[in-house]
Parts: sequence; C-alpha cells; structure tokens
Amino acid sequence: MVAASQHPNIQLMTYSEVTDVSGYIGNFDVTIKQKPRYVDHVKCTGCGTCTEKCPTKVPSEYDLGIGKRKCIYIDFPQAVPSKPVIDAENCRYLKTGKCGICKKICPTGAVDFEQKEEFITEKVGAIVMATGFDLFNWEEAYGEYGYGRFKNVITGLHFERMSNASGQTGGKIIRPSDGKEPKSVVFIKCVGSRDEAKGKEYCSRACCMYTAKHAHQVLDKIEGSSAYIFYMDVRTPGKAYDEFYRRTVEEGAQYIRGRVSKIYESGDKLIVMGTDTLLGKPVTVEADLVVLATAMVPSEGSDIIAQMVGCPTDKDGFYQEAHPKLRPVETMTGGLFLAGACQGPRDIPDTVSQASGAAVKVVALLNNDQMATDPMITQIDEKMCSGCLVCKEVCPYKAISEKTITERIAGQPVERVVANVNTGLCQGCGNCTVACRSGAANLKGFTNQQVLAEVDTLCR
Amino acid sequence: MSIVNETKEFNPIIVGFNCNWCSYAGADLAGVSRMKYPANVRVIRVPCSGRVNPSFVLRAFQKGADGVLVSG
Amino acid sequence: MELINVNESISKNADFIEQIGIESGQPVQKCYQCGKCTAGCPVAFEMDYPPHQVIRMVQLGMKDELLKSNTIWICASCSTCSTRCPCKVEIAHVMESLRIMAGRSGTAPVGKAKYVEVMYNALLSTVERYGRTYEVGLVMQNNLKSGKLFNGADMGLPMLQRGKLKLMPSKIQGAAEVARIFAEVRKMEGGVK
Amino acid sequence: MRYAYFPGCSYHGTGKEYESSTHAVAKKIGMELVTIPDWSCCGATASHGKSHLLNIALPARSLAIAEGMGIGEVTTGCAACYQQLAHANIRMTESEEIRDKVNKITGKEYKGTLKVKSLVEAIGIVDPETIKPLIVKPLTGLKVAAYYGCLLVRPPEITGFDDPENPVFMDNMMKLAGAEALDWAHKTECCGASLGVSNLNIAVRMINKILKAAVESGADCMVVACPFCHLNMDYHQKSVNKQLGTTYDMPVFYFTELLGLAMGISPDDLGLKTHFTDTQKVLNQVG
Amino acid sequence: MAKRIGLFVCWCGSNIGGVIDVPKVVEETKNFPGVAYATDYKYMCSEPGQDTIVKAIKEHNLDRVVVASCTPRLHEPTFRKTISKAGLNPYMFEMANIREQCTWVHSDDKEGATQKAIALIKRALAKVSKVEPLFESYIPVTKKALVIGGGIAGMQVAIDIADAGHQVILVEREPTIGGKMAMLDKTFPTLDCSA
Amino acid sequence: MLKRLLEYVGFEPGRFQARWISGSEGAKFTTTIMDMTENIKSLGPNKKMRDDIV
Repeated sequence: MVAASQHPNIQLMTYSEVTDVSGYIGNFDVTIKQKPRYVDHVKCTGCGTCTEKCPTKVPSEYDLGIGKRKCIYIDFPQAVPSKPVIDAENCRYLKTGKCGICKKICPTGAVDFEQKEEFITEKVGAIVMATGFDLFNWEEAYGEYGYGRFKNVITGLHFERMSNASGQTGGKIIRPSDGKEPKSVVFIKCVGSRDEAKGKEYCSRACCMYTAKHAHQVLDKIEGSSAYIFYMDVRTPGKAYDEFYRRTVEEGAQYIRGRVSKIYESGDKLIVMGTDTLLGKPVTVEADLVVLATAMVPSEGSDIIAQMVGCPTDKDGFYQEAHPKLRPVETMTGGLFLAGACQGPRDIPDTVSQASGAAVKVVALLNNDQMATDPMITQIDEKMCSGCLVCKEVCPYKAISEKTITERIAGQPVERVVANVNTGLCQGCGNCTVACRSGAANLKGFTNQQVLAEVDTLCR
Repeated sequence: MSIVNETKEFNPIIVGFNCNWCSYAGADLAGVSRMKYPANVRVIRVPCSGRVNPSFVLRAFQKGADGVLVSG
Repeated sequence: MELINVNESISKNADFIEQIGIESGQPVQKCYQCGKCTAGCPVAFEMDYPPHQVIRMVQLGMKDELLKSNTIWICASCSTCSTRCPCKVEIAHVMESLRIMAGRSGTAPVGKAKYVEVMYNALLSTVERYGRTYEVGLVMQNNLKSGKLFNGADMGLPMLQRGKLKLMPSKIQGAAEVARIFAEVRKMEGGVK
Repeated sequence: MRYAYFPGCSYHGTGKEYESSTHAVAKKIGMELVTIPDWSCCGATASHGKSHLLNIALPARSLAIAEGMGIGEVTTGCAACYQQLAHANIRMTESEEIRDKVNKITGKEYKGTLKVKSLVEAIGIVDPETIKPLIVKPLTGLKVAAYYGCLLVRPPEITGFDDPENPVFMDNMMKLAGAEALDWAHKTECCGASLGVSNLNIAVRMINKILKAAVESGADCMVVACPFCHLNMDYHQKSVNKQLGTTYDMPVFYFTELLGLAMGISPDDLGLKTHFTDTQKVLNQVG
Repeated sequence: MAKRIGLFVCWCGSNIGGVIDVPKVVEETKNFPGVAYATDYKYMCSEPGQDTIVKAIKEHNLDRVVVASCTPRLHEPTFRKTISKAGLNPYMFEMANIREQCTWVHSDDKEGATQKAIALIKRALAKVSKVEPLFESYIPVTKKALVIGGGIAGMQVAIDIADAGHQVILVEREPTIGGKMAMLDKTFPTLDCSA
Repeated sequence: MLKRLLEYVGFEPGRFQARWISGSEGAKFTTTIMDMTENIKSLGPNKKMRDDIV
C-alpha cells in the first residue's frame, strides 16, 4: 500500500469517485469527484489527537460493525493515507453546528468544515477497472441458517477481522454473543456459491483456501479447540494450495462432505444439522461459533461504473472480458481493461497476476504516441444519410455521434445533421448497418454488396 | 441455376451467418474436435450477428437456399 | 458389498432415468450430491437409502433397488428437501414418482414401508367407497392388511369418548362421482390398483 | 370476507374442536364460511403416492363445485387439504392440457378461477384493527410456541404466503391475542403426518424432537393449524412418553382455540374438553 | 480495370488433400470470373508456400488473393502480411475455410466435402471481387492511465504501470486504499501478513 | 420479427433459425446443423421464394 502511495508516477485519490467518462481508447475524458474530507490533508500531520478527542462513536465499517470508530477517523493504523476524514453523516458539528472539538484541538488547523466536494477532470489514454467484490448478502436468503438472527453465525470476513491483530479483539477469536473463546467452530462452505436456488451458480474460488486457513487458525490459536468444515468439494488448484489444505487436515480439522440444512440455537450452543455424504448419514455438530464462507459478488456500485464507461457485464454482474482465454484482461471496449475480482471471483495470487497482465496491456498501449485503428469499421455515406440517427441508438460502443455538415443545394449552403462514426470507438460489429434505413451506413470489409455477392454465390 | 432434382434424395442448402467471435469459432471448434455434420451448410463469416441484415436472409431464400441459420 | 457395473446399470435403465425425469418434472441430473436434503430430512433416520443417495441412484439408473427401497414410502412428503435444494430439484416429487412407479411395476413394499402403503390404500379405498375418509373403517382395514390387529385400538376408546370417532361412515351424495374419478384415472393410466 | 369452506375429512373426527373453534372465531370477526356442498376427500397424503392424475382429480372435484358457488376464494383449516387444493389449483391453472384431462376425469368443469388460501392466511390477513377490539380476555403472559409444520409453508412454489424457514403469521396472531410468541427452533420441522398412523414408532421420534424444542424454548403451550399436527402433538404425546420414557405435558391448541379464548368464547364452545393433554393449566393461567 | 484474382488452394498435408480432390477443386473454380491464376500447394502457410503467393502476385500481376485453407481465425493475419510484402493492400484478401468447416467435419463424405469446398471457394472469390483497399487510420494516445479501485488489484496495476514509466491516477472511494485485502489477517498459502 | 414476416409470406418457420452458439460450443453447432438439416429435409425444398421458380 505504501508502495502505491509513494510512487512518483502515481497520483492517489482516495475518498473519490469517478462520476463521468467519455471519449475512446487513447483519449478518455474522466471526471472524478473528491468527496469532502473536512480535513486539509496538506496541513494534517496525522498526529491523531482529533480522533482521540472526538466524542461520537459509530460502528466501524472496516471492522464490519464488530468494533466502533470515531466520527473523525482513520480506518486502521496502517491506513494509506494515514490522515483522518470526517464522516459527515454522523458528525455533530456538521449536523447541528455544535461540538467542533476536533477543529479546536488540531495543532495545525487542518480541520475545515467548509470543505465542499470538488470535481476534477482528467484526460487519460487507458482505464483499468479494479472495483473488486463484496460478500453475498446471505442474511436475506438463508432462513435455515437463521437469517442472521444468531449472533454466533458470522462470515469469513468477520472472522478475519477477529483474528487480525489490528482488529477490535486484538487477534483473539471470540463468540460475538458473550465474548467467550469458542471451542467448537463449524465452517460452512459455498454459502451463496454453487447455489442456484438461493445465490449464485458459480464457485467463488477463494473460499476453500481461506476456510482451510481459518480452521488452521482456530486449531492454532485456541487450545483444545476443534474445527469442522462442511464442504462439497475441496478446490485447491494453486501452487502449494493442496499441501496447505492437507496440512490443515493433519492438524485435526474435520472435513465433512455435505451441505448444512439447518442451524438452530439450543442453550448457548448452535446445533448444525448436516450430512456426511461419504457415510451416507445425517449428522449434527454442536458449535460455539459458525463461520460461513459466503459467495463473492460484484462490489456495490460496480454496475453504475460499468454503465458509465460502457463496460458489458455478465449475468452475475461481473465485468465481461473480451475473451475468457485469449483476452482475459481486455474488454470489448478499446482501452478498457480489467483487473481482479471485478471480472470474476478470484484469490490474491490470481488477482496480482491478472493485475500485472492488465498493466502490461496498458503499458503496451501507452508506449505509442499514436495507434492504428482497425479499418473494418462503419463508414457513413453522408450524401445518403438522412440524419435519423437510429444508428446512434443501436451502437453498443457509443461510437456514433451527430455531426452538422454544410451542403450546397441549388447553390445555397444548407446545414444538415448526419451520423458520424468515431474510428476509435467503432468495433466493426455492423449493428448500425442493419438499422440504417437509407443504406448510408456500410461496414468496411463486410459491405452489403460483399455479403450479398457471397450469398448469391453460395446459393447457386 | 440448377433446379433441384426431385428424384434424387433431397439435400437442402443451408446458409449460415456466423458471428466471427462466437459461432464461427464454435464451428471451428467442431472441426478441431473432428465432429461430423452434414456437408450442406455453408457459412458466411460476419463480424457480429447484429450485422445480418434481414435482406441478406431474404436474398438467400430468393436465390434458392432451403434454410438459413443466423447464430451469434 | 455388491459390485455395481455402472455402464450396464445406466444403459439398461435409460428408459427409467428418462421416465423419472418426465414424470417428476425434476432436473435430476443437476444434483451434485451436496446432501442438504438428507441433512434436513426429518425421517432420514428410518430410511434404507438417504434422500441424496436416492437421487444418485436415479442418476445411475438403479431401478430395482429404488423401487424396493423403503425410503420412497417412509418419505413424509414434507418438502423440506425441495425447499432447500440448491439445484432446485424437488426431491419430494421424485419420491412421489418413484412410489407411483413402484405401484405400477407391482413391486410390493415390505416392513415399515408396507404399513405405509397399506394405510394409503385403506384411505383411498374408503374415499372411493364413501367419497370421504372413514376413520374407523380406515383403521380397521389398515390393521387387517398390515397384520397389526390391535394397532391403534387403544386410540379408539378415548377418541370415541371425546366424540372424535364416528362409528358409521358418512357417504356423500356424490360418492358415485368420486368412484368415477378413480375409475377414469384407472382407465387412463391403465391399472392403478 | 366470504369464503367457500372446505372442512376436510377430520372435521367431525379427530379435528372436531378445530372445526367448532373455527366457526366460533369466524363468526366473531365477521368472516362468512360457506361450506362447499357435498365436498369430497382431497386425497390427503395418500393419493400422491398412487397417481399424479388422481392426486389432482380428487381435489379438483371440490374445486369445481366451489367455483360454481360464485365465491372467488376457497379456504380450509387442514394443512394437508390446503396443500392438495392449492396444488391441484396451480397445476390446473398453469396447464390447459392438465385442466382438460382432469375435467374429463371428474366429469366437472373447473375453469381455474379460484384462489386457495389456508385458514391461517385467511385470518392472518384480516386487518389487525378489526381483531384488536374483539380481544376481551388477552392471553397475557402466556408463552406460545407456534408450530407450522410442513404443508402450510412448503413447498413455497405452492404455498408462498409466508416464509418457509421462519413463518410468522401465527406468531403475529398470538401477539394480537396478547400472548408471547416464542422464537424457537422447530417451527417448520415435520411431525411425521400419517406416519403417526402407519408407523407410530417412527413418528414418535419426530414428535419428540419438536416437543423437546418447544419445552426448551420455555413454552407454556403449542399452537397448531392442522388436524394432523394436532393429532400427533396432542394425542401422540402420550405415545412418545410411553415409548421414549419422556414426561411431556404440553398442551397443544389450534390457533383458532386460543384466538377464541382471547375473544371471550367459552372453552366448551371451542371444544377444549376434547384434548388429550390437559388444557386446564393454561385455562387457569389465562383466567 | 479488370480484376485479377489469385487463388491458392492448400492441401494442408492430408488434412485437406486427404479428404477432397484438390486438383478437381482448382479445376472447378479457376474459371470463376476474375480468376487470373489458380494453383495448389502442400502447405500454403509455410515459407515456400508464402513465397509462391508473392511470386505469383508479381508474375501474374494479381490485384487480389484468395487462399483456401484453414480458418481465417488462424492464418488471416499471416497471409495479409504475405500479400502486403508483394505490394498489395492487405485487405485485398479473403480466405475460404475448407479445413475446420469442411474436410475435418465431413471426412466421411468426400464427395459432399469436395462440393462444399468448391462452394466455399466460390464464396470467397465472390467476396474478394468486391473488396477495396482499406487503410488504417491513426489516433493519438494520452499517456496516462486511470485505475478505478484501490484494492489489491488496483494497487498492483497502478504500481506496474507506474514502474513502466507512465502516469497513473488511482481512484478509491474509501478513505484508504487496500480494499478487502487490508481487512484480512494472514493470507494463504504462505500465511504471510496481508498489509 | 423477420421470422414473423417470413411466416406471413407463407414460409415454414423451421427454415429460418437464430441460435446463440458461443465459441466453446462446437457440439451445439453440430447438433443445430443436424437438427436443422433433418427438419428441412422433411419440409422439402424451398419453392416459395426462389427467383427461378416464381
């Protein structure tokens, strides 16, 4: 993270959102909204006095609500940048005009309640989508697991926050209900994944491995503990992955092949009703804590960005690559590339490799001062074009715009609107040629005349 | 233009308009996998099934095609 | 343990596999054996094959074993499995179709499964005769056929005392119409007992 | 509120008190239940083990008669009857082919215009403001475990009125009646249904599991909406005690009985005397 | 000006030549209007094969070319380069796919395959008679990249592009970069720290 | 839409098909062709629209 923030060629814009994208490969115009932080990050030294004194506490998003944070806050100690922002929704001063303690005590006078959102426009040659993933909202779908009513049923990410030394529990694994150390922990895989009925059909790819890691952590950190993992398949296709999983099994993790049908509370225990399909028998496990490996889904808001930049998505909302094998980091839109889980669920090693792959594609593009475009694109015969612009509507790449031309009719100059194809954006799909009623749009390399000649010859 | 000989077994002519990225590749794959299908289909490569103008299809029928397959 | 020749089983019973798919309307091939059906099944403890194995056996065409199994009769049709199946297979429908097939093929259930079948038949025969269920007749017929003569006899008296049993059947006016339903179905399906 | 009413075969048999309390409560809240003339058995859990067609045709006869009554909606108290009627209704509205075939079998024309609601739903959707003033003897302090069983809520494609994993309709009604509705583990576990008749030794284990969860939740009583659930929970409680050596003494009510009590209807009129487990302690508790 | 088409039919060893009668195919198609030269060769895509094309273009003054061989998805770029070496516009070219979509799938019907190959070649000839030279156009490139999302993927992309010497704007909607990764404890399979 | 037009002029619907076949579905392409060939064989030659017959 520090590497990314300190690189002289990287301009880091946190607390910012892309709000508009136009243009085409090599020539995009983007607008970025800088949300008000209410702290001048030039003046701020990151001393942290303000976060100590702030009187308002709210649940920490970063800790998934397990812990609390102040209203002027830094997400976590190693955060980059390590300077605070004020959460306007909860800040007393911004809501009621009273308080302002942070402003009073800030030694450098960096707190600025007058900050407004700013819009910055930039020209770029390439865009990389790296919007990542969110976790499937299992509480809405899994009634048989209690709809989130049982405090001791948590997700893998919650578990990470507990076992992370910088988290609220300081690395101690506890039961959220009473803070006690759980002795029996049940892990359930594929919650939402590979579940057409309730969630997603796909495999989320990382869960097998992180669940093995969690089981290892339970056995490692909690004395006398036991870990049970309900699974359908163990998928470990990565270097040193299967060895890791085997080691976890040898450490004593009990893998049970079957899905869990129901969890219910009995006393302060959770009863997990599952099957051991290898035995062919239903089984129950008493648990202190249940950890669900929930499916990865596209991150919230990724659909909005997709629409903005014209990036197609698949049926699950992940960004669609140009070709799954041959062009996995490119999209059908020129100059737009994909990295990480926004394209589909993946783990860290895969994400890093894919990100480097996308970077090479970007570099290959940016290394040129100018680029050649495929000549097999649409050509508009301006004389025939009626200016109806139906073609503009059907173009999936937003490559067609209107253009005003001047013609001389009976010696008089007359202005008229015609369609205009952007050679950078046009991908040569030919949709416009079908929509064009006047026959003005033609696709070079696949002209009407050419295709008809082919048809005629073939049918003979 | 030859008139179909009704006494011989009728062998229809099917014209396929295949998208370069999808079904044309699919047809290639069928070849690579050495699958077998009747030899009466003739494929025209188009950049996208959206390129197929209805008039192409009508023209094919006019010129004697017995079937047309548009696939994307 | 019996050795199963998989290609033989599948090729010999291809019709059966297809038929189950059609009759139950369920995409049985989708099942990937997660076992959630068995995990939630309230009667799995009494079954000779747990529900997920029944689906597996359908996939492999193990017709004879399936039609003889007690599972298909013990199943209480509570649909817990159907409701929770991640592959949207309504397992309860598959069980129903297997029961119907067993009946059609004349495979007689034994033991506990027999009692279930006898009870179903007893109930339906009172319905066929009177148009409605006739509880005393049902229990009597049930006991005769299942050989458990005094089953539920201790139930009769307290029921009677509370006015919960009518000794005489009440025949509805449309009993003939109901009988006709049975007859028509038999005609259409050819030999439902 | 007018419904074509399908009593079901246990209406004057094992489910007698359900019948009487249903009518008593319906009268109070102004719901008119018009019995379907000459209705016949729905086929219960038996017909779907015999024939797919028979399974639809048996309830179809009653549906056809009900359609002729000119009341758009059918209701029934029995969960099994409800599911049979709803299932047949869905199949016959979905597919013209099945409808024609079944109509040929029944010799009656069912067009598929009806809606089928369970009694729980029919009463559950009544505006709470209508019911509130009728609660004259609120069941204050009574802890109730609402038991829904299977057929009311499953499969959701057919039933679909309440959540199959955590239904709340009866809970809400009990709250309306002044009682405390408990959140407990086995609201929708299956009681074994007709296994109680054919294989009691299987059913007792299923019943035991449910009773155990109800006791653990601290319930004073259970409330059900199905004659079969009632038979198994109430009558067979004693069989469970006998076979498994347990000592359950858990009163089991129909939801209409508790609603009726809260509305001030006398226990006799509701038919509370005919239970097998002692209801007196609950009656004492709610005064 | 009259069109002068060159037709080159490939045997692809026995892949094509083993199924259809290549000489017959050449015979049947060489009289298609516009064809000025027609020949066949064992492996058209090999260096001598390509040389054959270049030589023929020069000797017979060809202005457009059809190659009947494998799928254009494989060798279209190859042959485009070949003919531009001979001074033709690379788009004055068409391929007939007589391998993947003909001989490989109809090896059990040699006569049908031969007929189909003839039809497919005629199709390509018909198309090539209508083609016109096409020219690529050039657009400028802004040497800066935008990365949306500052998680592990976004950071890695940004660093790699930046290391290659280009400017990068890394946009993150949260106050800190790091994304989900920063929330994790140790990471598999090496159990090293994530931050 | 085109399909409806073709039907309107008295064309058998089986003669015109639109299918989604992805690059990884060689088998689907094959079966589509086989089905279509069978289908059209049973329909007989296209006589309705041929220029030379009309």
